[in-house]
Amino acid sequence: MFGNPLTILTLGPILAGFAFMLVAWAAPPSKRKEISQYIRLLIFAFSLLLLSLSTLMFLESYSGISWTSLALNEYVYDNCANAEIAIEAGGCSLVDGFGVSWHVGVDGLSFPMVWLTTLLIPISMLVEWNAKKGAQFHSLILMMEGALIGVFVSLDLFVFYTFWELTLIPMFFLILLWGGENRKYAAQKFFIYTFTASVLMLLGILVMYYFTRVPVWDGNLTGRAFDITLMASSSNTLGSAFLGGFGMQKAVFLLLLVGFAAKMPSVPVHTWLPDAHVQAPTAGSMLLAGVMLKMGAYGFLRIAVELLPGAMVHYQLLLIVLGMISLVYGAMVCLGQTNLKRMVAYSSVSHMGLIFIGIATMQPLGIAGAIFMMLAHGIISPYLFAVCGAFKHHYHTLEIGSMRGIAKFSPWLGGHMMAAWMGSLGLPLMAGFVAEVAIMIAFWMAFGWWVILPALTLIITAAYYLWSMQRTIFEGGDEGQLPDSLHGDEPVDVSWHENAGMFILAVFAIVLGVLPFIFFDMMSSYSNEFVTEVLLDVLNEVMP
Amino acid sequence: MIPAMYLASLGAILFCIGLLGVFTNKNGIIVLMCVEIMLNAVNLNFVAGALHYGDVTGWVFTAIAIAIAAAEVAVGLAIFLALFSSRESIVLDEVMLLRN
Amino acid sequence: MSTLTLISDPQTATALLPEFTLIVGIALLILIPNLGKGTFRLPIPNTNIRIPYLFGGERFAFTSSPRIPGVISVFTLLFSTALALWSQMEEPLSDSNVWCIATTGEAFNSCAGMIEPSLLKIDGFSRLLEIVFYGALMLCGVAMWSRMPATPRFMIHAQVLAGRREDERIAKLLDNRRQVDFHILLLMVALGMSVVVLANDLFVLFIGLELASLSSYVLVAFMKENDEAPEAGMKYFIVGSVASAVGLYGISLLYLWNGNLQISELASSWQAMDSIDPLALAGLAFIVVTIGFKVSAAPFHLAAPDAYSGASSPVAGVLATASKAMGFVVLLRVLVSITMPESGEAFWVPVVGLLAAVTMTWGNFGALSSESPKRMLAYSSVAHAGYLLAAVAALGLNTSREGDHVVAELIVAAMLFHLTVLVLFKLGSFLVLSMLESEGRGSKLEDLYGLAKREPLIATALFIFMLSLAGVPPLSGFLSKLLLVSGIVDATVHNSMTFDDGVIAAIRSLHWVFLLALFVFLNSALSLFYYLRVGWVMFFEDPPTRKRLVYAPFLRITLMLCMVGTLAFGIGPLADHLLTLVSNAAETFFG
Amino acid sequence: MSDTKTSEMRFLPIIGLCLLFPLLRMFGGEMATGTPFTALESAFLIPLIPMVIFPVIAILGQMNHGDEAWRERFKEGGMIALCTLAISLSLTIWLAIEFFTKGSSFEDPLRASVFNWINFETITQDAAGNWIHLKSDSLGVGLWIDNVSMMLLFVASFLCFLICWFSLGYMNTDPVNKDRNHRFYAEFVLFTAGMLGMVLADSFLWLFIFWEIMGLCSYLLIGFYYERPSAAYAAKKAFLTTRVGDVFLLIGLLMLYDIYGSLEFAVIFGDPSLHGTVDVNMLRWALIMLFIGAVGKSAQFPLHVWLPDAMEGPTPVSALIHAATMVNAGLYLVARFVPFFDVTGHGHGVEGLGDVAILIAWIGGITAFMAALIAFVQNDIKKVLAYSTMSQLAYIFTGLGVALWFYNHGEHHAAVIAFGASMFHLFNHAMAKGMLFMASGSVIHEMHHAHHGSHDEMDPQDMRNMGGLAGKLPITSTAMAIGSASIIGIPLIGGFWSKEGIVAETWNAAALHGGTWLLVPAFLILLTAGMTGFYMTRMWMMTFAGKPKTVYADKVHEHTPWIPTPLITLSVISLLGGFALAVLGATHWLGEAEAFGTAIHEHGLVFAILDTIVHAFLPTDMFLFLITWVAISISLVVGPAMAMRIHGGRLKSGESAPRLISWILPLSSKFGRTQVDDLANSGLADALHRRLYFDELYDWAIGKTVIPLAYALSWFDKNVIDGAIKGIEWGSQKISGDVRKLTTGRPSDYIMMAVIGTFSILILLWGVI
Repeated sequence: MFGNPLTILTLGPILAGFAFMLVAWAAPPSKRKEISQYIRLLIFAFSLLLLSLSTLMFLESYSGISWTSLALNEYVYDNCANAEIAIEAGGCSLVDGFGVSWHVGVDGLSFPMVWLTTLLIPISMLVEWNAKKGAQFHSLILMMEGALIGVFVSLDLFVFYTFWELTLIPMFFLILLWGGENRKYAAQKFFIYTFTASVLMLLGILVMYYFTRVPVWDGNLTGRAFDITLMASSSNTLGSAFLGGFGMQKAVFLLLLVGFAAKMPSVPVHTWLPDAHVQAPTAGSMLLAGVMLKMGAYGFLRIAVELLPGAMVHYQLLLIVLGMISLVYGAMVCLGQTNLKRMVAYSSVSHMGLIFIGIATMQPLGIAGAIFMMLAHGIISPYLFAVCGAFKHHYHTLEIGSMRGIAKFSPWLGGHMMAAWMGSLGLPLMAGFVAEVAIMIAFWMAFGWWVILPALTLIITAAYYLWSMQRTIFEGGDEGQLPDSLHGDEPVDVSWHENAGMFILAVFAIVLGVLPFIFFDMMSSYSNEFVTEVLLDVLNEVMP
Repeated sequence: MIPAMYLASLGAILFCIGLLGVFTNKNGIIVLMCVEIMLNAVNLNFVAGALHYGDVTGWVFTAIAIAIAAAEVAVGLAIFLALFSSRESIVLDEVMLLRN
Repeated sequence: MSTLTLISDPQTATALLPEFTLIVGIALLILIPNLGKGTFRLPIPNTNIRIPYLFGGERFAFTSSPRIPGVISVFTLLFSTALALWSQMEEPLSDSNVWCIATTGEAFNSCAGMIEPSLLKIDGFSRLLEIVFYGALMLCGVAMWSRMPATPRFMIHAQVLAGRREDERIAKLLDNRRQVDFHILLLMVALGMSVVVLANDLFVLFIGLELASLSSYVLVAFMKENDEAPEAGMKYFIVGSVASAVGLYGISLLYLWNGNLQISELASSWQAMDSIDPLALAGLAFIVVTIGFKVSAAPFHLAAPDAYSGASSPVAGVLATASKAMGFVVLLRVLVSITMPESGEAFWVPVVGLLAAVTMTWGNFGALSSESPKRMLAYSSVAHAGYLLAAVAALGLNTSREGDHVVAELIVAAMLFHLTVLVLFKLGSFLVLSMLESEGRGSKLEDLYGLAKREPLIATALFIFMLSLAGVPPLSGFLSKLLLVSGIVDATVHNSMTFDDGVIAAIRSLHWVFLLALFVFLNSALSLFYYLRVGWVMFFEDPPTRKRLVYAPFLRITLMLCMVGTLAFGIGPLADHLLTLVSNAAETFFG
Repeated sequence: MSDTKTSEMRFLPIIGLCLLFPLLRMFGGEMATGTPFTALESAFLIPLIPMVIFPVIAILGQMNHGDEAWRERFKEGGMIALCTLAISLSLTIWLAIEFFTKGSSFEDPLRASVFNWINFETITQDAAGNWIHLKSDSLGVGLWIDNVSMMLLFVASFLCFLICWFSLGYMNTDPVNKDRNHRFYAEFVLFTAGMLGMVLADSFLWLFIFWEIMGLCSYLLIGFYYERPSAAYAAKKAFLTTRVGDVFLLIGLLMLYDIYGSLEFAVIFGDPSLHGTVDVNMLRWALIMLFIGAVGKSAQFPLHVWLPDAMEGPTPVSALIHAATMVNAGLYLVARFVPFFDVTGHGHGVEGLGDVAILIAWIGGITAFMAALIAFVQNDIKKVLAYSTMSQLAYIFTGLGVALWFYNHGEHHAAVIAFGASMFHLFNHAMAKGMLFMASGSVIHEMHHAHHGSHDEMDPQDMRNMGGLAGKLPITSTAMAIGSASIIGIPLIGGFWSKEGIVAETWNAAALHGGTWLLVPAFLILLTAGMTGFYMTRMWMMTFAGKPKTVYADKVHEHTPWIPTPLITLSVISLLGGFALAVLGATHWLGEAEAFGTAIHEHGLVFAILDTIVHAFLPTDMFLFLITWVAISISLVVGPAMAMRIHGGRLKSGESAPRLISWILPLSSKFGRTQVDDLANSGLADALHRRLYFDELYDWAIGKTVIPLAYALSWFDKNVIDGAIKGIEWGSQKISGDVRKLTTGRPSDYIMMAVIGTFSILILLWGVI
């Protein structure tokens, strides 16, 4: 149970984070600074270790594992394969009494997210290498890593939900202790908002739980289980009427949708995001945008779509409308923002809309595109926020209008801004474009001329990004114009660690744009497996 | 022999009187006495039951109930004393530090 | 029955060991602090031969230490808990672990074969609840170690600093005396509660109830130095005594109806009734009112917020946990053991269901904008009573499900689980408040401001307690609610149920008690807001002072244990153990 | 000065070595696999190497910021860029050799597959409405080299190389650019990668991808002087305007994918019967969408507004991107339409697409006329060239439209001629316009030099500040004259050969083959031929003829190294290339893949030359004969003469123009003089100066719709959506407060409530029973 690499990836960082935190906390004040330096290095090394572990897992796809031939509900590094028997045998049960098991595994949907998380953690540490109280800061990030990976690997809804909520806590503290001026409000809003939404999701999960009976399983007080694979085995055959029939499936789907949509976030439950982002520290924003938003999309796919395909088909229109509104509305609101980070935050709303759209096309291509969007946005949006963070750090302001010609003073920053902005507006050969193309192709096949809306949004996206660049790093004449918040200090360029972190992100954004098949193929195989094994039947039964 | 029914009815009447008294009176001591009236109604019922069924336990219950009532009065008075020493009043509606 | 038999019969003595321990504890509490250099002068004229009898006079410094009473009571409770737990370690389900104490004082292994009426019944169910009571009271005792009396002590300390050693001695003695009073009352509550849960006769049960209640009235009013405690005690007493009177009246009515208050006899008479006798019905209703007061169910809960906020925090915690558990035991005894029909729905389901819905909603809305953490916890306690009442309502449906799980047992197990873990996090949060109280704060939300900056660990603990109260996975508060809702769902939804025509239609076709499950859920969601608010005033706001809280090592350790327990009983092997324990207890409840 | 001259010489061997890269590659193949790599196997390196070099230059430049060696030895990255482009050029030439030796053609292009970009699956609904798995598919990366792409590949890599060469002189000697040229060169090579990649792409998707890369570079390079608000604005405008087109192009791609199930040329251009019947209506819309993309990229009406502003970029950028290469991307895309239209038996086209062809021709005609009209009044030398570019590209669009129309009407021969002429014009125009821009750059550079150090304001690009430079800038003025002649279509020179073809075929289609709808573009481009003569001559005259109009113009002299070489090279190509290629049969080669020099091969050189000339000047059809001569006469005589009348004049005494063009100046003074002040102050001129109000219209439209909407929505977001959530919070707090009021604090109330509760319970229980 604990020899599984995924278990290590999940629990390792949480425990290590705790340990480091305690050490940093217990350090004698006189040596605190010194010890904190070492701890920071250790944490960084630890996160690199995890990254290499996940990368090795990926590299095994060239020797051992074939991601592209995984069947639906088949996972690699599964510690509890054939759950019904395994759990009964006690191999992986966590609490028998109500059917909770420690069941982890990854497939083409979750592995990219796991890898992304392990990648982003060291990078976000790097970018905020010199954070105040660095040891605590970095240990919080490390804990966050464990929780995030836990969300992506756990195949037990109880554990999933636990990790889901657990991610809030480090983030909450990151915002609270390292955030901007208005951090209290933002952290509260962030917490309340996502928590409330996840409560509805929890209701959905519980309903599913109540319908997942495990008769053979002794010692289970409630006679039910949270295991996803057990649910899937009853849900994938349409005739068995998972959740007691279509009506309940629809209801549960809606509940889950609310929970996940708020996390993604989708209009109209998105308003926590800008506030949280604006106030969060850079690393916090990076992780928030890079991974936490993906949790919503991931959960939506893994639970709502995979287990309730019928309801998904039923609510296709709703998904499209939600996605479309998020996309267009988010982009339009971006155009009206004056704060750099706020604008970037809304652009996340806009991009996440594409994920709903991609899923709603119900084409394997579209779903794969949506998954790739998660990955691509997971690399590009941290890049965006790293740039914003550099502005905040070195120029102490994020107001778009307050500075001009910054590229003159900070050429590296200007270059990174350019690269990040271009990546986000869907420049070809960067990761975002792949997802956009895949989703759009599928979208046309499914909905035809409605594609005009997302397409025109691309123009708006370009408009707000270019506009913001023009007003910050460009213009300003030969002298440039420094923001007042600099108080006449000498402007400086990004520091080496920020630069390094952003470079890595840029490289990955480009590598995944040029060679997307690295991850796209496994996503494609997952989505194809799902569509051909499940969705086709559903479509043929439900749609007419 | 008085029929048990009469006793029980008297008990019921006493109980109602006590209950009415409890929430119409504002003075703590009077309220306490009303509670005592209610407890006496209970005693009457037990007695009636004991009579009716010829069961000795009923008498035992009565005796213990009286003891309970006594204990209750003792506790109640102690509390009222403490209250009076801090507020100089035992009029219930004047003691309203804690509300909402 | 003679007292002598009670003690001399080895079986009885063994069976009632925890209770006897309590009595011994009370005796020690009276004796030990009074040990002193008391001497007895021999009545021989002109001589001054004094024979020391170690009682009275100038007290020994050690025995008059203000810590001693607390230590005695806590260890007594600890010992009792251990004994109770130990009695359940082996073969919890076999008859050899069930004892019935007859009126003669003899103990029998099987209650069924007894000829004489039995007074007390000892089984897994009662033992588990005893553990809950003792545990809660023990926590209360630990919290009281270092802070009694609350406010004056600080004044005396100031004088001590001024060099008045004499006053210090007086203060210590005063402290000691008050400690003794307090802890005796505490053990009395324990004894009363034990009797309630052991009772096999409605009147015995009521005596236990009165013993516990009367002691707790005094405990609420105990901190008479501040203005609020006597008021709280008064309100609690007035409403409580009226409630007891009403309940006792109800019992007397049952006596009138049946001529016997043995629970088993009442049950068989009830079953034999063709139509329900109004006398019995009225009696039952009156008892329910008393219980409503005890568990603070709406609309009988109104005194509870006042009492909780006026009482010192540990006492309030006891009221919210042990007292409530006791109330539910009575409820189960009365409603399930006596009036549950062989098959079909019990007649009281609508009443309890309605009570549940009103209670949880009222409680949560009351707590939502509450500015005092104690009042907030009081209202939350009301809400929790509502959740448990919902489970009772589901129990009343008397559903039997195919397969090896018995719905009723699940529900009772869920309730027991809830009551058990509630001690950890509900009382735990009161303990945190009690730390604040010892510096004169704790009655306003502002007092919690910035607690995280002063005491990060304590604040974290309180935060976890809050989350657990709200029912956030994987904390035990979630598990307990999950089990409760599972019970309700199992009782109302059947395996063959289909939801093809839409959820609303399906729910309408279900028994309305199912809606209570939704109510539980929605209310939990609502409750999240006020629990979280406590969390963030601790983490966000600036503290009024940077000072550390009172140094109370044992209390701190206890708090940490509560925190760990809150987590560990939610997920992991410990949760499994507890689940086994409660499910066994539930099984023995149904005998 | 001499230092830099020698530095030019010193670098030559390195560049020469780079040109030998193919040998290295062959050798590498030998080492690796035993057989030398072919050019095709190496073709992917053509865009790849510049793409890889892009970050190298950017990062090295940033790291060596201000370093002396970097500045002098590496020319701030310029040398790296030049070597890179030399490698690309050498690979291109190698590829061309292989192309010709293999005798590849449209039907049989050189093809290579590199890797699968993404693999995916799709589902569809079958005829019965059941959803079924459609197919596993992939979007691959590959190479597709046919005649048109070969030509464009050569044009691109050749011009990139030359213009990079030019830049070494132009950019590195300008103090304004000090320590920022690495950015220029990095973006320059990236652009090259984009352009070469686009030409080589074997699918519409990759065409689009590189297309966007070029757009990015265009944006970056227009904004090279980012600190100037006008440059930043122009860059943004260029990107956004082309983005509008790109989005439609993307939609077109989606539609194509839906129709053909693939985006690869090989599949789409194959037999449409493989894909079932193609829905003509759908295809029509798809092509229109693609065409909108082309319109955006090639700055055609109505998405033309960005090109003039794009002149904010450094001149080499204007030369390369906004004249010679990137703007041709749109043409290249439209040229790729041929297989859709070709119903002549040679292809698998679809009938009924004539209206799309007409649309293309119309857009071309309108843009040609409009741009020429606006060019009349431009005083900025680069803006004139920009409008000229627009106008010439429009010619090609018209020609392509006509060619497509012919293809769709089964007129294979005419179609081939029109198509070949259009593509040929693309070639001629690229060479000439690239050179013209470089020449104008030279002028600006020298003007700037002359002005450098003085304190008054002087726009070195404004032709009203110039005049009489012919003697001072001999190479530049000659080159400019040749380039202008090529653009105007002076007989026998460069562009003449292609432009005549376009005009003639347009009229051919309009008048002789019943293409009534094509009459308007035909008239417009005929008219534009004369207008071209006017504005190009006007530009030349204003710059080089007459007396210097400012003191600075008087101080100008030609001295910068690196600049003359490309000018001379391209002058030669412009002057002779057109004719030579025409004789070789470029039109047919481009249109029909007929091998080069077929006519020479069959009939001998003299016959071929005569035949070419006769075809051009003496078409057999009388009507076309008439049109040809009208065109020749107005472009050769009417336009230039009018321009000379207004702006011509002799040089300052003592100066003489270079021999090749010295005859022009006396000639220009022969036409007399017309004062045009009245006209210049008229409303029409004002309208033209304001570019016919298009920019204002767009600004107004966006400012009145999108921007207010954006602000309204962000207000909505803040107050309504977020406010609703806050409202819920407030409401629940209110309820909570009311509920708490029930706890009055009076015990009697509590008891009262309890009693009420008791009675409720009693009544309820009673009711239940």
